[in-house]
Amino acid sequence: MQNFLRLWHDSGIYHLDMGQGFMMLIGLGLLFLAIRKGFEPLLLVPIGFGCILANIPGAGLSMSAVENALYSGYPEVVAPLAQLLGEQADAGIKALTAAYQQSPAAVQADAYRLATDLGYANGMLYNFYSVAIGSGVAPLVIFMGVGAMTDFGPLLANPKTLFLGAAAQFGIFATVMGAVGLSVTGVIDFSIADAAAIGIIGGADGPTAIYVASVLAPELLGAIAVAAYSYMALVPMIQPPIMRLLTTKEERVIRMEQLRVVSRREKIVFPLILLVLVALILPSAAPLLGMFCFGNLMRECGVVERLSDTAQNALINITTIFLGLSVGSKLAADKFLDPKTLGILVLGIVAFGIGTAMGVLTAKFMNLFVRQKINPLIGSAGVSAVPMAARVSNKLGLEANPQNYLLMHAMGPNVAGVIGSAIAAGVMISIVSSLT
Amino acid sequence: MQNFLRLWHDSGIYHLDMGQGFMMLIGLGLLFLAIRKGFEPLLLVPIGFGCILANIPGAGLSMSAVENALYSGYPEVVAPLAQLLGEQADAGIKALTAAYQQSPAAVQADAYRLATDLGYANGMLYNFYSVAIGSGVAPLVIFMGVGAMTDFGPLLANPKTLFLGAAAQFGIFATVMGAVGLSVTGVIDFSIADAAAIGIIGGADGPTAIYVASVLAPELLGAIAVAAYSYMALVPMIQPPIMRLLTTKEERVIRMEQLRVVSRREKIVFPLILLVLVALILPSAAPLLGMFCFGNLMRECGVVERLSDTAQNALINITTIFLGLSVGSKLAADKFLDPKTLGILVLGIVAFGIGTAMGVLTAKFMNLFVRQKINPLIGSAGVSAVPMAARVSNKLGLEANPQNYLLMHAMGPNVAGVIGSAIAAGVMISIVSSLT
Amino acid sequence: MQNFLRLWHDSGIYHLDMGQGFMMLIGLGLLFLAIRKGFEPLLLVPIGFGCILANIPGAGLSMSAVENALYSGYPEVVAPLAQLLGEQADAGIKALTAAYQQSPAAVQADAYRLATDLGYANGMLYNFYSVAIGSGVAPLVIFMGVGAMTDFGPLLANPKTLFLGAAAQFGIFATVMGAVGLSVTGVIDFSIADAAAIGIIGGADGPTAIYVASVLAPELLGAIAVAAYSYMALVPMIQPPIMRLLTTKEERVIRMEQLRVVSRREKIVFPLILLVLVALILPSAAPLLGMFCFGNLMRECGVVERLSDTAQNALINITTIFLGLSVGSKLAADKFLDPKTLGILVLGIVAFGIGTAMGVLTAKFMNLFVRQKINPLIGSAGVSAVPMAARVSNKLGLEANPQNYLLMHAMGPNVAGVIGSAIAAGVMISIVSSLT
Amino acid sequence: MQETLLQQGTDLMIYGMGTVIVFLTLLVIATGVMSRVMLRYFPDPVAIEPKKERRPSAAGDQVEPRIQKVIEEAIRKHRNSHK
Amino acid sequence: MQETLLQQGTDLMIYGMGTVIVFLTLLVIATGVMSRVMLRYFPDPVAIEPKKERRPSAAGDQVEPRIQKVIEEAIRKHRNSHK
Amino acid sequence: MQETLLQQGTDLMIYGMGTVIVFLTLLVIATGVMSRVMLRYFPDPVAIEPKKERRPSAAGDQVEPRIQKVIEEAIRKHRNSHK
Ligand code: NA
Ligand code: NA
Ligand code: NA
Repeated sequence: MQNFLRLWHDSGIYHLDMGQGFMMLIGLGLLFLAIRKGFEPLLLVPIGFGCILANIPGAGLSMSAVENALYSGYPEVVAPLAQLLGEQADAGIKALTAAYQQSPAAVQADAYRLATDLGYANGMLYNFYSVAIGSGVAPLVIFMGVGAMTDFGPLLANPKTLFLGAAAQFGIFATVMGAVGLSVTGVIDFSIADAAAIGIIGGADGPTAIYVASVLAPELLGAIAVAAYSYMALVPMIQPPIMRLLTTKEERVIRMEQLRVVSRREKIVFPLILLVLVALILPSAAPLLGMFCFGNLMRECGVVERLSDTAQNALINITTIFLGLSVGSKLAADKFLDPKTLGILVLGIVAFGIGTAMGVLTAKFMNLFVRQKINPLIGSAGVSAVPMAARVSNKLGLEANPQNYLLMHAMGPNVAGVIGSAIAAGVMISIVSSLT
Repeated sequence: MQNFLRLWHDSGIYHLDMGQGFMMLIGLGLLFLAIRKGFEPLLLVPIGFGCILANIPGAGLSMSAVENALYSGYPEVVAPLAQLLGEQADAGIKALTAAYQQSPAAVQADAYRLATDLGYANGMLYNFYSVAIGSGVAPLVIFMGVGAMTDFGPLLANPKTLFLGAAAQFGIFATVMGAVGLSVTGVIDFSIADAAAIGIIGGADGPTAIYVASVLAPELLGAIAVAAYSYMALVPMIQPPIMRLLTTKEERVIRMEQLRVVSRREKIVFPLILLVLVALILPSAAPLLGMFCFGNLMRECGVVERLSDTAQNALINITTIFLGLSVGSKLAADKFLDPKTLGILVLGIVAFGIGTAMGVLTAKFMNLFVRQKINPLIGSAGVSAVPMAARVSNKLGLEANPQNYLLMHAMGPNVAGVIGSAIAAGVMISIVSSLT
Repeated sequence: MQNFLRLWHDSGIYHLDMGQGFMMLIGLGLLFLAIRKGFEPLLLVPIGFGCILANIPGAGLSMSAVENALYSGYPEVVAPLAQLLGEQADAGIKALTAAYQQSPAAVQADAYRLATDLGYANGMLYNFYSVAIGSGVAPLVIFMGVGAMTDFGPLLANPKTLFLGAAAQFGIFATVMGAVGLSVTGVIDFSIADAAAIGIIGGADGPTAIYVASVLAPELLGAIAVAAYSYMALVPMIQPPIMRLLTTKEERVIRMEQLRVVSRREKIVFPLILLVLVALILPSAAPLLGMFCFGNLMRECGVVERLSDTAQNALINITTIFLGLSVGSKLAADKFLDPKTLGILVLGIVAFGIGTAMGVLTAKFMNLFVRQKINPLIGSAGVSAVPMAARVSNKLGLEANPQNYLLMHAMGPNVAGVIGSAIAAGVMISIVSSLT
Repeated sequence: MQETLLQQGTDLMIYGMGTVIVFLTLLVIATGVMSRVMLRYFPDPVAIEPKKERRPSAAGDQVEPRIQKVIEEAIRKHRNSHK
Repeated sequence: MQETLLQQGTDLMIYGMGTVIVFLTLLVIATGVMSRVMLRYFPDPVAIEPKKERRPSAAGDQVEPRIQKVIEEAIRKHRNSHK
Repeated sequence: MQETLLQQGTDLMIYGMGTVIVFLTLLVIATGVMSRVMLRYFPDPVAIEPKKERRPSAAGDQVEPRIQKVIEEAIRKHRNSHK
């Protein structure tokens, strides 16, 4: 009978609370968007599944051994841990987990050892998160793979489009101000680190967003990653109205002349130029852009094809699986169901809108000075969201004139946007760590 | 001369004892079975090779840094370690390693640091084991890959066959009772955790067996894994006599009508249904079945083909290599050459036999109630051992009637058996941890 | 304004010193050699890139969290760390990092925790190094892959060529004496461990060199790996003059009869024979040669093709990427710009020369006894540098007589050289650890 | 915790096997319901797709079977010989 | 550290956006210089190579386009059906 | 431990090179014995297999060499162009 009770106490229904049930529906919703609507499925399928796993009541898959021990509620387990953490045994689970998270690393290590001695272990997703994101490695490896898949040809043929990639990053910083505004007006309480991490959604670049959030605001990582990938998938719906609003029919029909052929050697040297610039000017962007340039150099140099192939296939796929599940682990109910999440979702879409607008307006502004006019529709591609945003530019160009193929022209600002957000990420990490 | 002595003291022959020599022969035997006889070579080649490596005298490849330091025998090394462990320096190697293994995690960490300061390091296989199995990740990744390779079509076309997969798990629990019986009658001393870990051999599912053994009885893991994979390979010899004994010729010629076509959407929704059921009813099975369902969803959803491909190829292959070597590391002489191993081997084959019999008998029992008769030969496939057991059912069906193709029908109970053993694994981990 | 200063203080130019700039040029030079000249690009592209990353001023990518904290220079950070390490806070960065590296493991762990509490983290490349090389796993995995790519057919057809592979290892030990000589004469101060690690360059085998250096002299690892791979790429320039000098035209035209066909079973049994010999005679070579034999057995046994494929492709490629970046991390200016590096480069090329000469001379010596004469040109292939050295033998053979194809004959000593260096590596690790 | 090993084993068997049966029975029911709902309300678009892995090809979808066989054979050989 | 959150946000925006613009401007300049230098002094050998991934083939480089199309289609099917 | 560095180096050379030679000599002997035993008592079944990687194909093993060449070329191009 005791065993039957044990099984019942262990069963999910016994533990299920509203929040977890709701989050499991969110997870199913993400899977629906990914599978049925094609929303960035490579990330949202693992994220959605990880979300469900993280909210399985009583399984503790996304919790550390210490949290699992604290959640057990057995006095003989909680009491020694509370003592170690310098709290009362009856302080409550919230106070105890908070105390654990704020403890010095040495105390955390002791608490972990005590929890394992008591028979508790880290949850599976917690381990995935620690290895993939906590260490910072997964976003970097993804960035290396993205670098190995990126062709800088269109950018090299027309380097001016880098300015469009710069302009679109204004979405990031405007959103930082928005988050600060919400906090100052008392709507939602964001720290400057939170604000910076939320702003990076405007970079429209998944691995960059995850990297910055993991450094500056790990507890918001789930919501930020979901917002970033969801809005990237929604680019075909978010951007066109803004683009139409800000351009005239005459501007949309501007034909751009065919891009010159770029030599292989230019393509080989470009990632090295970029790397050296990063090294000299913004070392805090070196991990992200360093791995990106490394991937691109492997692609272009032509002598390490097998490494480049692996970086683009097996390695990035393996990393994506664990990265997605790890992000999903941050969608546990107690972290996600928070007014902050709503704020993040609202600010995120504002960021995309502002970035798009700034890209288009900057293209129009540049047309005041350059001889060969730029079609401002390619400005919106500066937000990144590779290659979706470039395709949107192309589609609107064809709408205006069925002969007006903008895809290759839009790839320039598109990849420039990736560089731009990585730079913004480096600046924000550098400044915010000096402020806190 | 001193160097020559050193080399001689370092040489394997100097250290070789009977046990290690015998285990190296066992390793060669496993390789022979795998390569020449085709016994589950993907696992038994790495396991057999790992077994040889683990028993190289003096190399300590499967030992931790602390064990390597203790085995060195140098008083200046053993004394401080013994003091740290609270033992006499002359307590003997057995007592010291036992003291180390029973020490609290904090003492173990101190001992590890002291051993590294003294110049000792973890053996290569010990590291592989810690990362692959100690953390629990390798069996889960394999299960994800197996999920990505599994087609639930036949099961969905005829869900009743799930009962056959349930029935065959009786082999697991009967074996638990067998192990308990051996212990109660004083033949071999097994704890309840040992008994549960041995029982899982009856699940006829390699990664499940390794997962359960790593949680409940790590010191028996080597023997359990070898028994599980060997008997899976022996299914074509173990099952047919039992199947023939329990069925009449009339039953064996029962023709089953062709399975209906299963829609893609059913296949997509099924892993989610399974996941939600696990979440609500048996969270302790969530790691295993969660990863299994995740792999299957990646396979069926059709939008993450590159992830599914990687899960089925590069990732599962890499994991298999290290999993196999890690299992082999548990075949060190001092752990394997024990009466328990003999008990495990005997109980394991009994488990297979009982599972097979229960599957067949349950099929016959179901035929008392259902209109469309089931060929009881497919009942034996409920033990898992995918796809070997299903092929055995097919072969015996063809023997009875050359037109009687049972393969697809047997795939239903076959994959049901995988789910069933994972459920059994979850129950056992849940109950046993409450008992100890 | 404060932020602007912060950005300026964070910028690379502010921190750049001569050494780092010089090392970045070295990194670019390695990339040039790899991409333009085809110098072992699979390793030298990642190494060169890692070298640049490691020398980005202010980024600390190749430093541990503690080193990064110490380099920050903030008194509130340095003081508590210095106290922990038992040094004065104003002892200077050199003294503090030295104290950290010589501290017992327990103190290092405390210092690491303190540094993370103060907001510092391990650099990306430091983490890569710890996981890939510090643990010893990457060279072993590469060796497994190399084993899976190696065909022992030519060696089995003519086992005598193993002697050539043995003879060429004299380059290793002669170089050890050279390093000892430099030290004894006071030119450069090398310890016996340094000398052994430098000698292994003469093995002309990248992963072996990295493995030995990581065990015996981690601070020299960067220079040793660069020397090993560079000289392997230079084999077509280093070897021919020596080979021409030591052979007569008559010797160079010796025709060797076609190799017999080797049976599959011989190929399957050979790695097991080699493994057993290693186990009995030199367990300290077991990690390297064990993994090598395991890879080769997977290749030849014919029943685990998918594992063999993965070992030869995805797994070795992933490992190579991180191994290369990790080696590059050891090319930080403060470690590489040292007279020792110059010594290593000089001794390394001497090692190659002596190994080549000994191989050729031993072939000539063997011709005094054997009936079927050996073309001494294949002796030089005994240094390893697979398959470059064998191709050099072939080329010189064709030069002497356009019908004289030596490639397959040279593959025997070529792969024998791999075994020979791994044996030498085992001996050196075994003896040196007894001496220190 | 005071139970005998035999008692523990019996408990493990009864509750374990019971859970397996209950769980799989629920799964049979849930699967049946799901299949009926899916087939009734959410059938696969355009009848049942031939196979998810078959991506739509640009044009000229048909290849003469004999040629395809030849080609497949050639591909297999090619792969084997180039591994 | 005593600044208000608003001040911090403003600083972050100004210095952040400024750095992005300065960096990318420098990159435009450096890229332009690089391209001109490369095209002038280090042009690709043998005109511009068609595509790095196309390795030189041994012989008989030309395959009739129709056959190639058939074959490519067959390969795609072969792959899909053998996954 | 009291030896001079020179002594240590010499020891390392003598014992190291000695071990290499002894080991490889034993390997020569063991390999020779093994080969003779294998060829005598355990020869490969069905003469020597052409190549382990060549799996037996279902039927129609022969493809006309010219066609195979065309196809291999096409496959290489296909792969390169689809990477
Ligand atoms: Na961007
Ligand atoms: Na089973
Ligand atoms: Na060598």
